[in-house]
Amino acid sequence: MATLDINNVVKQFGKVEVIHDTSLSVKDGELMVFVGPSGCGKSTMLRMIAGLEELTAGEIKIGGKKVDRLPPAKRGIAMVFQSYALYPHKDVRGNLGFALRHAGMPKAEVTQRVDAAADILGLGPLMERRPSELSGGQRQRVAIGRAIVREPEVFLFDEPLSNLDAALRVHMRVEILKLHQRLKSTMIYVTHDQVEAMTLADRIVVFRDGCVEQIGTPLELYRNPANKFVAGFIGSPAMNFIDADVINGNAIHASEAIASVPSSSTKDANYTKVSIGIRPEDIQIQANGKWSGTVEVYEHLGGEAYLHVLLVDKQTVVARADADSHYRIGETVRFNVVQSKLHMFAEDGKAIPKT
Amino acid sequence: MRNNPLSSIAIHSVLILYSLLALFPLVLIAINSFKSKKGIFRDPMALPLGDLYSSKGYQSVLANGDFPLYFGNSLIVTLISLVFILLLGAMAAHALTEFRFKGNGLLGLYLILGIMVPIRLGTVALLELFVKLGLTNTLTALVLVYTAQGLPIAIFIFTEFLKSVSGEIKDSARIDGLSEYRIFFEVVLPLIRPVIATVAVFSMIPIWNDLWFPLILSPGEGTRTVTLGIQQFIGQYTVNWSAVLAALSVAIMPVLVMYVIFSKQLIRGITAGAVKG
Amino acid sequence: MKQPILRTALFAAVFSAAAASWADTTVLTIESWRSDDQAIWDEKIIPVFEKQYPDIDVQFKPTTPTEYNAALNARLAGGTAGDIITCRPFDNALAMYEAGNLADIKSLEGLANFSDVAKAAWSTDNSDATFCVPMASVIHGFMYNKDAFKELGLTVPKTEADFYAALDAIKADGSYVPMAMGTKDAWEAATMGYTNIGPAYWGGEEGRMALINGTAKFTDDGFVEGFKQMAKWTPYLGSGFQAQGYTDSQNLFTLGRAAIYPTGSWEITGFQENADFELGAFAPPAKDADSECYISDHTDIGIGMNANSKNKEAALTFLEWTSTAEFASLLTNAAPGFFSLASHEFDVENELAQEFMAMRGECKATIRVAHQILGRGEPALSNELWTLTANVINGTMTAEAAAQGAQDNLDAWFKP
Amino acid sequence: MTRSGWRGYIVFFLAPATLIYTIFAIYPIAESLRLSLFAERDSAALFVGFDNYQKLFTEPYWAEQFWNAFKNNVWLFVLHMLIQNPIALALAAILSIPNLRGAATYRTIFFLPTLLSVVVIGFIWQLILSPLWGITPAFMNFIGAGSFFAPWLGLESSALTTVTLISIWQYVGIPMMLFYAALLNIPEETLEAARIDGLNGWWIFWKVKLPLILPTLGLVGILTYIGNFTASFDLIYTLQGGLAGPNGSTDVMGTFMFRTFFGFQAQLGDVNMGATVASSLFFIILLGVSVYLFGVQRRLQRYQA
Repeated sequence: MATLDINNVVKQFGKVEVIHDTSLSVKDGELMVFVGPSGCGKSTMLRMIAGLEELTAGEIKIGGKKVDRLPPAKRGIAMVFQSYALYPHKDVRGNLGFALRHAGMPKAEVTQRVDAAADILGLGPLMERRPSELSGGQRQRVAIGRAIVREPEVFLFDEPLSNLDAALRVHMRVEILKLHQRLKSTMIYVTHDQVEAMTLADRIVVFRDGCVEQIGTPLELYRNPANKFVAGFIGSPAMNFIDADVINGNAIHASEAIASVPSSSTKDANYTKVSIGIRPEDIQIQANGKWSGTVEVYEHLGGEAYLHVLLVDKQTVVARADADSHYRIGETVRFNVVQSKLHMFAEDGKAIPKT
Repeated sequence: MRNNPLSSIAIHSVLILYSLLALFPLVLIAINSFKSKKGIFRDPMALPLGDLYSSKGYQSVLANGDFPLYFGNSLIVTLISLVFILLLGAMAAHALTEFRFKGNGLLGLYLILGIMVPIRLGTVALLELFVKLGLTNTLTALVLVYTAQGLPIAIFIFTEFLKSVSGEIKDSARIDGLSEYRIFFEVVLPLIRPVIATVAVFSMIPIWNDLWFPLILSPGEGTRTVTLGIQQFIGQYTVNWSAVLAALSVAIMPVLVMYVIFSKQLIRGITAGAVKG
Repeated sequence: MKQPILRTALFAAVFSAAAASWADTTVLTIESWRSDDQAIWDEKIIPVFEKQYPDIDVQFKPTTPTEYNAALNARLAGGTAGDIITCRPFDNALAMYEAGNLADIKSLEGLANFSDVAKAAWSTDNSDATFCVPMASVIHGFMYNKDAFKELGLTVPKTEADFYAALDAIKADGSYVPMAMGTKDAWEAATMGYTNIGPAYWGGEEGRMALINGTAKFTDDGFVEGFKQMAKWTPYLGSGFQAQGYTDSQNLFTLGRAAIYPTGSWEITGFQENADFELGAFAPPAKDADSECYISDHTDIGIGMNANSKNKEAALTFLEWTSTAEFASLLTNAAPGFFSLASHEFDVENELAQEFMAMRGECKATIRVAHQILGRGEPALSNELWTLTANVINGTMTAEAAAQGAQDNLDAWFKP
Repeated sequence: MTRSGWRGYIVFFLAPATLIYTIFAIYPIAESLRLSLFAERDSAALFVGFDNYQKLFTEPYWAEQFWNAFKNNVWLFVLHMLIQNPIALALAAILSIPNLRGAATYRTIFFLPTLLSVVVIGFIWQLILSPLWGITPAFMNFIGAGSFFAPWLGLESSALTTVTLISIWQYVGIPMMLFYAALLNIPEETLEAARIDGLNGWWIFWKVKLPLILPTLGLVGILTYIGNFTASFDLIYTLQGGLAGPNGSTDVMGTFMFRTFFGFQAQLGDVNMGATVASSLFFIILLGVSVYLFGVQRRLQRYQA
């Protein structure tokens, strides 16, 4: 149980810099999720925390202790891998106890810890099996168990669920959440799936191209994305963006003013174009709506429905619709937007603060 | 493939047909090893029955009381060289695929250069070297040469396969606190067991059957290998074919046993060891 | 590592004659390609020598002939070759001498027991140095199945006409392959064919010397005629002779399926062991009744000393012994067909060997045509003759083209 | 894994192999190849630069032998690729059928010829193919093709192909094993998926298994290429002798090199020209291996993932 501090970390592979001067800290007992598209540097960051990659510059502290020159085993971490990385020639019990036995822990204690972990994860009946005789979910549980028995200060998860099918993934997600609540240990979880990030995280770090784009709780990121990238990445279906021209302090789209650009911002920057971000759930289909478009696709998920609406200038927006009403393809619909929930982004992608 | 009886018959016909092709010459060798030279050429196809039967070949092999020694020498040289080739080759291939360091690519290329020229061409320099080291007429000399000769191809094949071994399992072992040494011996080696068996089969045959280096480096009485021992039956104008066939029929047994052992390892390794990703 | 110990031992042997212990035994190793002769050396020759020289232990360590040259040269270069080296004749041994691997042994007293012709095979061109004691020659000729000849009522041919008449008769009868020879291994074609019967057409030594002096060419009639004769042999060979190797020919003959076998005296021991019928020998036929017959009495084996031997004294003692009448008689009788080159008088017991020996009296002797001086080109002319002769017999080359090929080889480098 | 500073374990893993290999393989070979830049003049080695190479490729005597051997090697390679490897693949494919009865026995039988010494293989095939001792002629008469029999090993037109077929018979076990190992490694799920997609046995092999073992095909290809230049020596030397008859028609780089380097019968060895041939061979093989490493292999690896 410990805090984790990353201070001014840089990573280069040869001449290519893959992590640019990055700092962040994880609180004790917090479940922090690193999220971002593939190649964004999130896994490299995790591997540097684990000690599998060396830092080019900067430092990493766990529990206030500088660890970045220590070998992985001495850092007080445990890691769960995407491919589970089980030892194929050892059975489940052997896999679970391997690190402890290697560290020279007395046999009795190893057995006790292994049994405890097996209990938590329901691995009891599988203890004598080899990895090749287990299903994907079972293997994943063994991999997690292997981390648990070490009672680490920080758990590291590297896309642990991406090899599982959808149903199992949801199930395991819940199990990990429960595990976190039970163990109350510091965890870092890497994923490219924003749903996993939203559901699991105490706080999320969004990575892009080796930079941290934003750090915050899931709701903070959802409500106040710092930029267009985060806004588009967090939330499902993704936020709609509509390009608008700024005329006299108003954002104009299709010769209709959508919103007014806050005057506090116009003072220092003279915007001519902005991007208006609207989440699907903030679009209201109304017969007397201000805007109109034709229905292109109609997705019904049972509890909710989504309309893909083609606007006059050929931009498409996705809107949440009432699950009980019915729409035909090609039908014209009208809608309004919830003004207070609009996001506005400058041409460089940065969010324009709402006054 | 579904097991319908018709395709099963077809499959076994193909296999049996090819078995005949593979075995026919071997059976000829075996039956003719029980004939005199005249018997061999009078009717090579006939079974060694009646007056065709002659154990003269085996007798002349047995009469030379040194053959057990020759077999022992061949076995020692082959097995020790194999251990070196497999262990050192796997170690080097592991380092080349696992660690990033300066000159990695060049060293990898350097280590497989030896595939491209037969080491036999370096005979004179080798012999001079062993004279200086005082190692002529020792089995050590043979082991060293065969190890050097077998390493490039072993490293080549090991590298090919190690590239496909998941890196995560090694990282996992690192987090478990294993030293790099133990990661290799306890995690990587068991993982590549089937490949080790393949390379073993690949490497042992040229060593077992080599004539040249025993002839040059260790022709002494005490260090002769089987192939060299057999040469005494091959003369300028007269070849004692019965003895040659007899000796070679026996000489195939040890390698056959080794092959069976290795190929079992190979199959077991493949079917039990693989963890699907 | 061993050297100092050995040297000390030698010192002890030289300076204290009284010290008769195991330490003063000198071990001499003989390099040879004659693995066929292992038993002869171990059982018949070496014991006689060791009885006279108990402090010298001789070991005969042959290498298979196909590997001999390569292996020996490697061992010489590496310094691990034996003390005594069996020499191939002419250019091959000469090259070893020039490379400093064979010692000059001209001072050996026993060399007086050999004729100049015999010594020529192992001497420099100007005879300044001699590096091997001549050991044995082999005589080329034909062996035949006496029973078959009796059965078909044939007599031993003396002339070319007789020879082909006999072959025709055997072929017409059909129960025997007229002649057991194949071209797969190529060397029999040249050695037992071309250089066997050829001397009759190019006049033996005269023709050979003329080539060396530059007064004759391979394209001259005599040498072309040799190739033409080869082409004439083709119909008398067994079917599939192109894939018939040397071992095949031997067995074809000893199993009694062929009547005539062009060969040399070296086959005597092996054939007498294996053949169930009576064997006879005849010399290569003369051109016609008025012409002389010629044989290749080829100086084939010599024995010399490794110039870097650590046991020179003992080695010289041994070489001296090989020039004695005792050795000559031992060798010739133990390995009938390998005739000692020494001028000693000794008895040959083997009847077939006697038949070959008798040819020396009846015919003029020469050696294989390309072995001395002429064989130094690239490729060596005698190797080239293998291929050329095999091609002529196979019908893939005319006699004239083959002769031209041989002459081209000479023209490329040879200055008479 | 990158930890800067002294990483002793890298040395531990690499040093033994590198040392033994350098001292007992590279050093002696380099010593020999160095000779290709020298010539012997009056019993002394004289540095001649690339004269020997010029000689090898311009003087008819050398160039003819070189290109003849090279051409024969190409034919050898083509036949091995077209016959040996497909047979090996077919046998491996059949043997990898799940629950095949006697698979282990078949596998051992198919591998047996590979274990034999070339001395006995040379002897037995000459015996079998000989026109004199009746085995092949009798067999061909039996199947009614007696008139097609010819002394194959002795004819210029067929000797090389015959030798190659014997070599294929001997060595087919090695690619078979490599293919077999690769085929067993294909996950069962993948094959099940293909079966569900409606593919039958033949198409599963063609469309699923084959693409998945492409890297092994590449490996076998390059090993065949190398073996074709180096391993072919022994069999040809035993079967056809040092001159690789008839009339040089079975001469390959290996026999040419050995004959030149060590000499053969009356022909004296010429270490300088021998080294020149060897170095040329070295570059030919290096070229092939480079093409494989930097071209073929990368493409195959990408396919694999």
